[in-house]
Formats: sequence, C-alpha cells, structure tokens
Amino acid sequence: MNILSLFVLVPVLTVVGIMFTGGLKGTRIVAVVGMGIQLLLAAWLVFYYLAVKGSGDLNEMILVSDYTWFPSLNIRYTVGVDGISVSLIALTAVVIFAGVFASWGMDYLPREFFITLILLATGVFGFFISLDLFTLFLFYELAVIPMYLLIGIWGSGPKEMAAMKLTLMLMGGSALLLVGLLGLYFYSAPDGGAFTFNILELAKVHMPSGAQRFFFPLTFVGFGVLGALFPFHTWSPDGHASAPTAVSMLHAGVLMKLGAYGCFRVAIFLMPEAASEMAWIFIILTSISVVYGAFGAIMQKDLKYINAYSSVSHVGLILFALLMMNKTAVNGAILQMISHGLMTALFFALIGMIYGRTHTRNIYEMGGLMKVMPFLGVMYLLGGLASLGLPGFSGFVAEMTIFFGAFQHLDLFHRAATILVVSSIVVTAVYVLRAVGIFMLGQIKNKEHLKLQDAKWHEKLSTITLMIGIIGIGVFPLWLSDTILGSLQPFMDRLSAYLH
Amino acid sequence: MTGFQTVLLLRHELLLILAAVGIIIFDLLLPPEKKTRIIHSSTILFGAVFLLSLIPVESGELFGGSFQENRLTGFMKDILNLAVFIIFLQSGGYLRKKENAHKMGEYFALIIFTLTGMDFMISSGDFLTFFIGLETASIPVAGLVAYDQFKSRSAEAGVKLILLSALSSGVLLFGISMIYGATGSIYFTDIAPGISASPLVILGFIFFVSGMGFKISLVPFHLWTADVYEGAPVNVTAYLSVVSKGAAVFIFAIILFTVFKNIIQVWENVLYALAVLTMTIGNLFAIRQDNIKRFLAFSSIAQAGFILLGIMGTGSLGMTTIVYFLLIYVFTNLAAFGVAAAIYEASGVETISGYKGLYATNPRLSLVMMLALFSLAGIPPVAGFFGKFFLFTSAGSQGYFILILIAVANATVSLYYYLLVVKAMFIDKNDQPVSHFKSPLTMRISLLICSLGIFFVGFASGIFEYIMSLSGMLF
Amino acid sequence: MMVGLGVSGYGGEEGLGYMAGMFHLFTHAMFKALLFLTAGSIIHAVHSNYMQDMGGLRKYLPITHITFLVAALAISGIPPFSGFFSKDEILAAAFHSNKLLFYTEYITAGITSFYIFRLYFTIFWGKETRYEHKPHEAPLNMTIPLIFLALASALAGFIPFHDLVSSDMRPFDTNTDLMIALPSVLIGLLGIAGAWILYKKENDIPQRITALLGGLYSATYHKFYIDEIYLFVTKKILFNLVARPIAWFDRHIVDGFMMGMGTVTVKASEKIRKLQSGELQQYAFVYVAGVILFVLTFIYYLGE
Amino acid sequence: MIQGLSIYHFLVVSTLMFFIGIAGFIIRQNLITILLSVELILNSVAINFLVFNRFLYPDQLQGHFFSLFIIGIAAAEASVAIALIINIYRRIHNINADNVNEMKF
Amino acid sequence: MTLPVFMFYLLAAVILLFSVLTIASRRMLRSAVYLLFVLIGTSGLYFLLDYQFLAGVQITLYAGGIVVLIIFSILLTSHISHKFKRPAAWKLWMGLTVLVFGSGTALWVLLLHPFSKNPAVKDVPVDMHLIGNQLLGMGKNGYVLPFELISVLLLAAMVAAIIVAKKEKK
Repeated sequence: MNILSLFVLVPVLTVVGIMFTGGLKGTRIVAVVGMGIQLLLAAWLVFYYLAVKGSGDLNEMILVSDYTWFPSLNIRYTVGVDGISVSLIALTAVVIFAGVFASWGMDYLPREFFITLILLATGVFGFFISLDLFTLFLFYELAVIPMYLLIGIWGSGPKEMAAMKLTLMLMGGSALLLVGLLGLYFYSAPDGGAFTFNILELAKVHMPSGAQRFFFPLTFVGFGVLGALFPFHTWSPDGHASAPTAVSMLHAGVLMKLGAYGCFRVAIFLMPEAASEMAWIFIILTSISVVYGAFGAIMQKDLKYINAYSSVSHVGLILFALLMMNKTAVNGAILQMISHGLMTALFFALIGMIYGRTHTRNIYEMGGLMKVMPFLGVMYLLGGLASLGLPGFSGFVAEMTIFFGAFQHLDLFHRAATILVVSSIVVTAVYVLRAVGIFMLGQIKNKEHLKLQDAKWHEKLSTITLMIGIIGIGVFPLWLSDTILGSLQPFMDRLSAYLH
Repeated sequence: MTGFQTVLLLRHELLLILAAVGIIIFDLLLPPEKKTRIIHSSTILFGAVFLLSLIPVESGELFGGSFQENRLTGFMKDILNLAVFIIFLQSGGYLRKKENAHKMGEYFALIIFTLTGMDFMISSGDFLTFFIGLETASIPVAGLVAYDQFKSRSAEAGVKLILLSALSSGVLLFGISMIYGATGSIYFTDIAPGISASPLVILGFIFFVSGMGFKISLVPFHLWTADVYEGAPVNVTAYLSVVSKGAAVFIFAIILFTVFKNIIQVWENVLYALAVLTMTIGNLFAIRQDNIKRFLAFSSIAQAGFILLGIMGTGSLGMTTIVYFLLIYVFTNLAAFGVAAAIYEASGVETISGYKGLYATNPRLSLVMMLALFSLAGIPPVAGFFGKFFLFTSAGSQGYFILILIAVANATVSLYYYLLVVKAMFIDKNDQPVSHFKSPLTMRISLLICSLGIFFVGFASGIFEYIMSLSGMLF
Repeated sequence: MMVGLGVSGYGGEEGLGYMAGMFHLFTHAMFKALLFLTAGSIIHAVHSNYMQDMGGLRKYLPITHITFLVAALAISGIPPFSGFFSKDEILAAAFHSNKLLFYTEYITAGITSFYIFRLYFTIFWGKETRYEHKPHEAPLNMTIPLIFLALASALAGFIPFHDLVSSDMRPFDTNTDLMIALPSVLIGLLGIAGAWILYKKENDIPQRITALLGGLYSATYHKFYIDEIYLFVTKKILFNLVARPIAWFDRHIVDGFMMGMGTVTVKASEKIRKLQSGELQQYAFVYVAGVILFVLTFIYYLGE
Repeated sequence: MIQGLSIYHFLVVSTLMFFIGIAGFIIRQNLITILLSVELILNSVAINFLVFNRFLYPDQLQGHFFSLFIIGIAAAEASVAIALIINIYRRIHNINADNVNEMKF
Repeated sequence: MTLPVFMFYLLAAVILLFSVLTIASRRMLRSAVYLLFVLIGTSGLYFLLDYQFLAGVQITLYAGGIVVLIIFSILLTSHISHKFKRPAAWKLWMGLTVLVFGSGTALWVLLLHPFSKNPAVKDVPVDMHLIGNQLLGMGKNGYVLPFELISVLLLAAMVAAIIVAKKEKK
C-alpha cells in the first residue's frame, strides 16, 4: 500500500464513516477526525519530503508507485509527489481542516454536506498525487462536480444560477482539457509502442510542434477556466458569493490552484514549445485578469464579491507568473498558490463567520465591527494586509518573487505586462483598506450589531490554523521556496531543452 | 459440427425460445385468479436462462455462415439478457395493475421473442438473417408499445412505431438490394471484397445506414424516438432504449467493420456527419423536456451520437469501447428508467417538475437517479465517465480531435439538462412533493444491481480488459 | 504620495530602478498601512478626525505614539528603517538615469518627511488639548497589529529579499551608495528638524512664516491641494472611470457573453422544437429527405 | 435472359414504385392507406432482389429467397399494423394520420 | 417487339399506373383494390422473369392474404362511401419533392451503374425441387435458419396483435 494513496483513502473512509453516523454531532466528529488524520499525514509528508531531500535523494518524484489499471490502453494509477505537490497537499489539508471547523454549525442536511465536501477534497488530494493524466483528469472532475450540489443546496443568494454557471463553465473547461489530454496521449509514442498518460514518460517525448499548437491552448484554457483566466472567470464571483463558507474556502483556496497547477504541470511542462510560442496570448489574458480582478473588487459591496474578484486577480497573477517560464517566476507562482490559498481561505472563513452574525455581507450595512468582534476584525485586517503584500506575510514573499521572475524578461512586451500587473498591488491596497475602513472601523451602523459575539473556539481554531500558515511562510519563506525550487529543476531543464 | 455443439452455439436463442413458449403455455395453464404468479415465475425462469447461457463457448458458425457465434457476440447477448432481466425485475409493479392482469404472460413472451430476434441479428452472417432478426426485434415491439390499454398515447406511439419502422425497413431493404446488386451476394464474407466506393454502393450503404440509424435513433432518422418513448409504458421504453438500441449498435459496428471495411473513408465521413447532428440535435431537444421519458429519449439520442464516436475508432478498440459503453449504458439507463417507473407507479408523476423536492421524501430513489444522471453525463467516479472517456479515446485513435471537441462541447450541454433534474430533486422546494413510498422488492433489487453496476463497472478494469480480449480475437 | 516616488523608479536604469520601485512599493505598503492603522487608533481614542482636536497625545497613547514614530521615520527614509533601503535604491536608480528626476525626488523626500513629522508633532506633542473623555489606548487587538507592523517597518529593510530568490539571472547590486544615501538622509533629517522647530511646541512661528510667505503657505497648507487631487483621482477617476466601467463590463459583456452562450443554446432549442411536430408524415419526410441528402452529398464528395 | 429487355428496364419500374410508395406514405391522410404505401415499398424491393438475381447472379437463388421472406415479413408487419390501427380506431374512432399527433415537441 | 417485351411494357404500365392510383385515389377501398392490381402486375413480372413459384406466392400470400386483410380492416374502420379530403398542400409538396428527387437520384445512380453481365453463367432452372431443398438446406445458400426465424417472427407478431386487441375479461 502506497502511503500517498492514503490521501485518497482517508477521505473516502471518512465519507463512508459519515454515511454510517447520524446527527450533526457524530457527523462532525467523524469529519474532524478524518481531516485531522489527513492533516497529520500531510505534515508527516512535508517532513518526510524534507528529510528525503536532505539526505540527497535526486529523484524528481518521491514515493512513486505505479499500478496498471487498464493494461490495454496503458492507463495506470501512478502516484508520486515532488516539492510542489507536497506543498499543495499540505495547503489542502490545512484548508479542508479549517473548512470543517468553519462549517461546524451546518444544520441543514449536515451529513450530506460533509460527505459532499469531503468528496470534493478527495478529488483535490487525488489530483495532486496523480502522475497519470487519466487519474489526474478523473480526480479533477471529481473535485469539480460536488460544487454543484454544495452551492445549489447549501448556498445563498442566486444559488441555482451560480451553481449552474460554475459547474457548466468548469466542466466546459474540463471538456477542452479532455481533448488536450487525449492529444498528449496519442502523440506519446512517436516511434510506435504503447501510448501513455504518464507525465514522467510524456516529459521524455517530444510532441510534434504542430500538434502542440493545437493541444496546448485547449489544455491551458481547460485548466485556466478553473484558474479564473479572463474571460472565463465569470463563474468565480457568483460561485464564490453563493457558496457556503467552507466551500468558498476550499474552492478559492484550493480548487483554483488545481487549475494553475494543471497549467504548469501539464500544459506548459509537457508542451513547452507551443507554450513559449503562445505565451503572449495568455500573458495578455492573465494580465487583464490581474488588473481587472483588482479593479472589479473595488466597486463591490458584498464582501464575498470583493474576495472573489480579488481571487481572480491573485490567481491571474499565478498564471501570469507561470507563463513567464523562468525559475524565479514559477517559484513565485507556486508560493503564491499556497499563500493565496491560505489567505483567501482565511478571508472566506472570516466572511462566513461575520455573515453568520450580521446576516449581511454588504459592507455599507456594517461598521465599527472591530469593536464588537475584535478577534475577527483583527484577523480580517491581517488577512487584508497579507493580501496586499505586506512583508512578514506570505503574500509578500510570493508576489515579490513573481515580480522578480517576471522582470527577468527584458523585452518591452513582458516589461509592459509586468508593470501593468505590478500596478494592481496598489489597487489591491485600495480595495482591501476601503473595505476594512468601511465595515470594520467607523461607527456602528446597526444597533443590533452591538449584541454580537466574538469568535467561538472552533472558529478561532479554524482561523488561527490558517493564520499560522500565512505568517509562517511570510517569516520563514526559505524552507518552502527551497522545497519548490528543488522540484523546478526538471521543469527548467525541459524548457531550456526545447527553447534554445 | 455435432448436434450438441450446434445446440451450444445456439444456446441463447434456443433457451429464449423455450422460455417464451414455456411462458405462453404456463400462462394458459394458470387459473385466472393466480395469474400474477406469471410475473415471478417468468422472472425466475428468465434468470435461469440468463445464467445458463453464460457458459462460455468457443466461436463457430452454423448454417453455412448464416449464424456466427463467437465469444464477443456471446458476451453481447449476455449483456442484453442481463438488461432484460433487470427490466423484468422492474416490470412487476406495472404489470400488477388491474388493467394489465389479463395479458401479463404475453408481455414476457413478447419481450423474449423480440430478444431472440436481436440475438439472431447479432449473430447473423448474411443480410437475410440479419434482416429477419431485425424485424423480429421490431415488429412485435410495436405491440408492446401499445400495451397500455387506457392511454391513447400508448396507442399512438404503437402506430407511429410500426409505420415508421416499416418505412425504415423498406428503405433499409432497398439499400440491401443495391448492395446485393453491386456485389452479388447476401453473405457478409462474400460481400466484403466486392465493396468499392461506387455511387451504387454508396447509395445502398446510406440507405442501409438510415435503417440502422432508425433503430439506433440517429438524427435525422430519430424523430419517432421521443414520441414512442413517451407513449410506451416505462418498462417498454427502457427496453427500447437499452436493449433494442444496444443490439442494433453492436451489429451496426460489426457490419461496418467487416462488410464495409473497404469503404472506410466513406462510412467514417457519414458517421462523422451523423454523430455531429445526433449529438447536437439530441441535446438541443433534451434541454426543454419536462416529461421524464421524453427527456430520457432525447438524452439517449445524444448518447447514440457519442457511441458513434466509438465506432469511428474501428477495429478492436472501437468494438471494445462500444460494448463496454453499452454495458455501462444498461446499468445507467435502467437505473434512470427504474426510478422513473417506480415513481410513476407510486404516484403517477412522470414530469421533471413533479420530481421537485423528491430528495426530502424519497432520498434513496433520488440518489439512484442522481447516480444514473451523473453516469449519463460522464461524471467520475461513476462508470459513465469511463465509458465516455473510452469512446473519445477510440475516436482519438483515428485522429478525430475536432469531432471530439464537438462531442465534449455537447457533453457540457448535456450536463446542463442532467443537472436540471438533479436540481429539481435536490434543490428545488416543493409544497407537494411525491410522498414517501416503498417500491416493490424486485424493483429495489433491480435498482441495487444497477447502482452497483454504475459504481463498479468503471473501476473494475478487468471488465474492460475482458471485452478487449474478446474483440481482440475478432479483429 | 510616496507612490509617486516609487513609480518614478520604473524609468530608471534597466533592472535596478524597476526592482527598487518594487521594493519601495512593498515597504511603502507596509508603513503606509501602519500609518492608516495608527490614524485609526488615534481617531478611536479622540473621536475626531480633525488635527486641531488633537495634541499632546503621547502621554495617553504610548504604543500608538511609538508605532507612529516608527512609520514616520521609515517614510522619511531614516536608517535603519525600511524606507531608507528602498528609497535609497530608487534614488540610486534615478541618479543613474535621470538627474532631474533624481533631484526632484530629493526635494519631495524632504517635503514628505516634513509633512509627516508635522503631523507627528502636532498630534503627539504640540498644544495640550482638553479632551471631553480622557483618551485611552486602543484595546489589545488593535495595538498588536500596530506593534507587529511597526516591527516589520523597522526591520523590513533587512529582509534580504534578493536572496529569497535564487535567481538564475545576475543578482542586483544593492550596496548602499554613500554619496546618494547621505544626502537623502540629511534631507530627511532636515525635514524633520523643520517640523520640530515649527510644531513641537505650540508657538507662533508658523503664523509668522505664513505671513511671510503668504500664498505659498496657503498652498502648502492645503498640501498643494494634493489631498483634493488624490481624492479626485481615487474617487472620480479610479472608482468612477476605471473600476465602475470594469465592473459593468465584467457583468454585462464578459459574463453576458458566457451567459449568452447558454441563452443561445436554450433559444436554439426553442426554435427547433417545431421539428418534432408529432406528425407521423413529417417524420417520414425528414427521414427520406435526410437519406436523399446524404446520398447526394456523399456520392458527390466521396464517389469514385 | 429476355431478349430486348435489360436490367435497367426493370429497375426503373421498381425504383419508381418505391418512391411512389414513399410519396404515398407522406401524402395520404389515412393510416391504412399509409400501410398500403408501405406494401408498395416492400413490393418494389422484392422486385429489385429478383431482378438482380435473374440478370446478374442467376447461379444462386439468394435474391429469390430474399423476396420470398420479404413477403412473409410484409404479412407480419401488416397484421401488427392493422391491429394497432384498429386499436387507434377503437380509441378515437378515426384513423386519420392528422389525429395521431398528441405527442410532440 | 417480342411478346415478353410487350408483356413487360404492359405490366410496367399497369404497375406504375395503379401504384400512382393507389396513393392518389380518394376512396380507400379503391386504393386497396388498385394495390391488388399492382401486386398482381408484379407477379406478372415474376412470371416474366421465370420465377413461377414466387409469382404464385405473391398472388396467394400477398394479394390473397395481406390485401384481403387490409380490405377487412378498411371495412371495419370506415364507411365504404367515405371520400377523403384532398391532402394538405404541405404534405403534397413534401411527397412530390421526395418522389422527384428521390427517384431522380436513385435512377441516376442505377442507370449509370455498369452492371456487369456475366455471360459464363447459365440460367439456372428454378424448379420446385431446388427451392424446396434450399429452403430447408442447412449449409450455405440454405435457408432453414431464416425460415425458422420467420416462424418465430410470425408467432411473435401474432402475440403482439393479440395483446393489442385483447380486452379485459369482465
């Protein structure tokens, strides 16, 4: 039994466990235990990975194991992790753990809720450990589809429409992706022999450039839709705004990273030639995403919309950095994935908690909340500061690295795009501080709000878990960035092999 | 070839005929007040037939090549048997209704007779056997479609089916006659070398395709589908959409791969066009349906379009993906129809809007329905995902990536309307949902079988590999 | 307005100016945030937004006082606070590229340090104001971030963020150039000194200078109307002319297009439903017409 | 082989008959007359088979037998169709094709 | 013009004329009778082609069986004197379009196809012996399988007709 498979098995067992328990209490105990084990596993994995790397293991992937699944099509269940996936797994474990606490008080169909939520997490974990494109795609879709039920049943606002839009756009993306993956598969054996879905094998094959030009955009856009690539981002604001707290957390925090990770690991890594040829198109699109998301956030009244647009902007930044295709920028992109994952999960958790108390998310209907709920307020503020890239928080490390990387391109086009993207930081500061100023500071607008309580223990646990991650990365960025950097080498080698 | 071997090769057909005749006789012998016994005894009898015919027999041919039996056809027949068995399990509730009490035996006998026709069709080695098998599989079905005595829709559906099916078999025959004229034989093996892309052959071929397209419901030969599905009793609809269609798809692929292998570029183009039309039109129509049977009719049209992608793959991969998909389709569609039947029998509701709030009252049924819909939409981890993925893989193996692109776009559209049903059951609120009920035991067993199938056929790669090995023997 | 200084860095020498601008943007974000927060804390304590209501607050708000001081020092570019490092690099970059820009930045840096310390002195020193309620330090949850940010502002300059990135490009030379750093620090100190003289104690020097300089003072009193311009820029331009159209564009054009694809599909479905007319004979017609069309098409294209 | 007559003569007759049948299927209002058209169609196909058999491949009787079975199938088809049409008649006392369009869209 | 040729043209004219009349007549019973003529004409063609057995079957089974059945059903479902309305224009147009284009296409294809004449093949006498043997032959060109199968079909069709017609016992 491969230890990585436990990451899929534990959630599945948790789901089964929940099926056989009744009531809210039992359900959440099982969920917490399951996700707690998952968190411990993730922690163990991080340390194990560092230890293995520390001992001089030079393999690209560790803990690789490989089972044949459909021998005639050479479809395999192949798992393995490198520094990047390890960090993303850790991120997922943290976010889902916090998410379970954030949905502690779920009272409508709690069993079904936790089952669906954890099913979604199963997809995410499976995605990050997969090295075979078939299983990867399977888990990818598995991670997307529970969103429909989660938003549709437990959401708020125009949830049916939002859920439908989100699901259809994401599945439309994954439909494009499917074609891209099949393309990779059928060009994987140029000299005859068995086709393969294995990423590591595919990396050894040079796909004809004509085919790359056809399949790269499909793959990139396919993953990009989940990464809220402009103009395919419109599911994001509605979806996030309507989703229940834990789902927003998981979705903005982790699922959007699935898209970015896929763009990196599949689209760019396996089709570098087309990637470098077509990068300019997507650089333009991602630059638009970044700026546009930031500006979009300025005008919003709803806290969730603010954060959703901000996610568009931040994840756009990740894609932007990936397209810069150099070590520094990609490193930054992955740092940003983790940083943003924690940050945005924190935001959504907090928004959920605030909403649970005030029953409004309109910032103009709130004010002076800092006085009534100082813990939540401070956390929100800290999250905001992290989001605008304050040193000491993870956002700073990530964004700085990205800009450094982006800046290494000397030509006018990249330079202009980079400057455009950098300017979004200023806008970020504007919308974060604006929101904080309006609903946290100032006078209390609604007398009812004076009666509100500050965070309960499980809420504190949930937010503090995330905050530790954010500050931890901000203060000690090196271990993470080293972990990632070590794993970027094969990527860089492959790129330079085809580009020069 | 000894007599026993002959019997073994013909095991499916002979057992079925015996069963059908047995049921008719048993039905005659039963006193009127004990007529309902026929339901259980027929089901059990058929179960026995199903199990008995599972004996694996090596390939062989009879009647000078008119009857071809091999492991793959045997397996396909087993799939059909399984499907019919599930349908029998689901039919109990419907047949028990008072107005059907006097003709229950005929129901079983007719389904088995038509199934025999399909089995002969699948195994046929010449166009004559093929055609008579096809007609045996379709003419009596019209009687079944009009089974419901008190619904004018049922009668209307029956007439529509029999007349249009007669027209289509006329066209099909015209095509066969052209092919006979061009090649001088009705035996598949003799025709194959004589086929070339002459206008006469193309004409004959397309007439032939239209006849098959009628059975499989390919656009533009599909128009009967929705009306007939809507009018027929649910179980008959299930039979039409799963068994009848499955058998036709199978033999269609075989004929394309063997008889018309010389004009592969012609039929790939024809199928290309048909696939695009079928998927798109099927989906567009499915969006607006409220009647669940009509909805499933259009959805099954769209699914037929996807199956064509599998055929495009040609060879053993194509064949495997088709059979595999059909197996999954049996579980998936029968689960959906089973739920529809259960709900209809308990409450008379057969509209999607009537399903609103179903989860609150009948959670299990809604879950099974959701599983089935997700499987139809091709959502992992249920089997439909694997089925559809492999169909696409099959088309991809011949480089039809644009077609796959069209197909996946259609799959996304189809997801929309499948989700509409899920939405009705799980999300929408309803003041008067279908009240809680307990469906008959056989129905529950059938749904259990279907759910298990939906869950495990995908993961259990052994099944796919087994089919692969079977079709590997042929191509 | 320090952003202006940061932005000018873009035009600087290849690499250095850009990097410096970035760096400054970050340190700036930090101490600017700190300033915002201290302002919040002060307002919380005094219940007023106006500077004339404040004075001598250092006794009541010790933590706010110190943190504000840190932010002010950082923004003035006094070593070892973070602003020093980043500003120094910008100046270095400007020095290498554009002398005019360089000197302008010297001057604006001086003015910055002047006005920020004017603020500091009037609020925390200056006249003793009588308060209706005795001002008190904000609760812990507000002060902790202050302290945290202050520490960060103080120390961020030392974050070796060039090393965070083991870039495969050449590392930037970030050594402090004494010839550039020294004047800048001096100018910063000059600004502080000016503010000290004018505003530390309540006195009439400002009034006298006002009289002396007349119009110029009234312009600077309004900070060259920069706050008004700032407001105009953010409210009118940024919000109304950029953000609002973008939000509109997003809702109606981009999202409208995505939703439109769905609507078109549904519309198409509505349009073609007549095809399924229920008429037996129309079905037959479509069937046969389909067959004939297929025959003609494929004989035309594929026949031998 | 008949002197002075080629296969084409016969094929023209059968083809025209086939399409007349189809036209009748589409034009006639009455379900039973539609059934008559179907018989025309089947009959024309039977002629086709026989003609091909006689003129082109007379050493075997494949077309001949095919025609024979077509007649049998036509009988089966007609009997079921008539049963169904009478069934309709019992229900709506009318066998107009225009009246069997309850299900649509 | 030899007698067979004359007979052919006569039969062809009869067949086509009555085919058209079958679908054009506005009285149902007449339609059926015209169909009967068509079928008899067809059996004439079969005689011409030297397929006497099939011609016989055509007359007895087709003309004698099916058409009689149809006539019965006509009598059952409508009044003899009933005269139809003219067909709706759109149906007429659809039908004529199909007729013109369909037969045009098919004839174009058929007439241009060079059907190879195989002079080496002699006319095989079609005697009853051969037909009987082949109909029950088990090997290639034996038709026992379709023969058995069609019996299943006829049985099934009978059952189908019964369940449609069967009424509930009171």
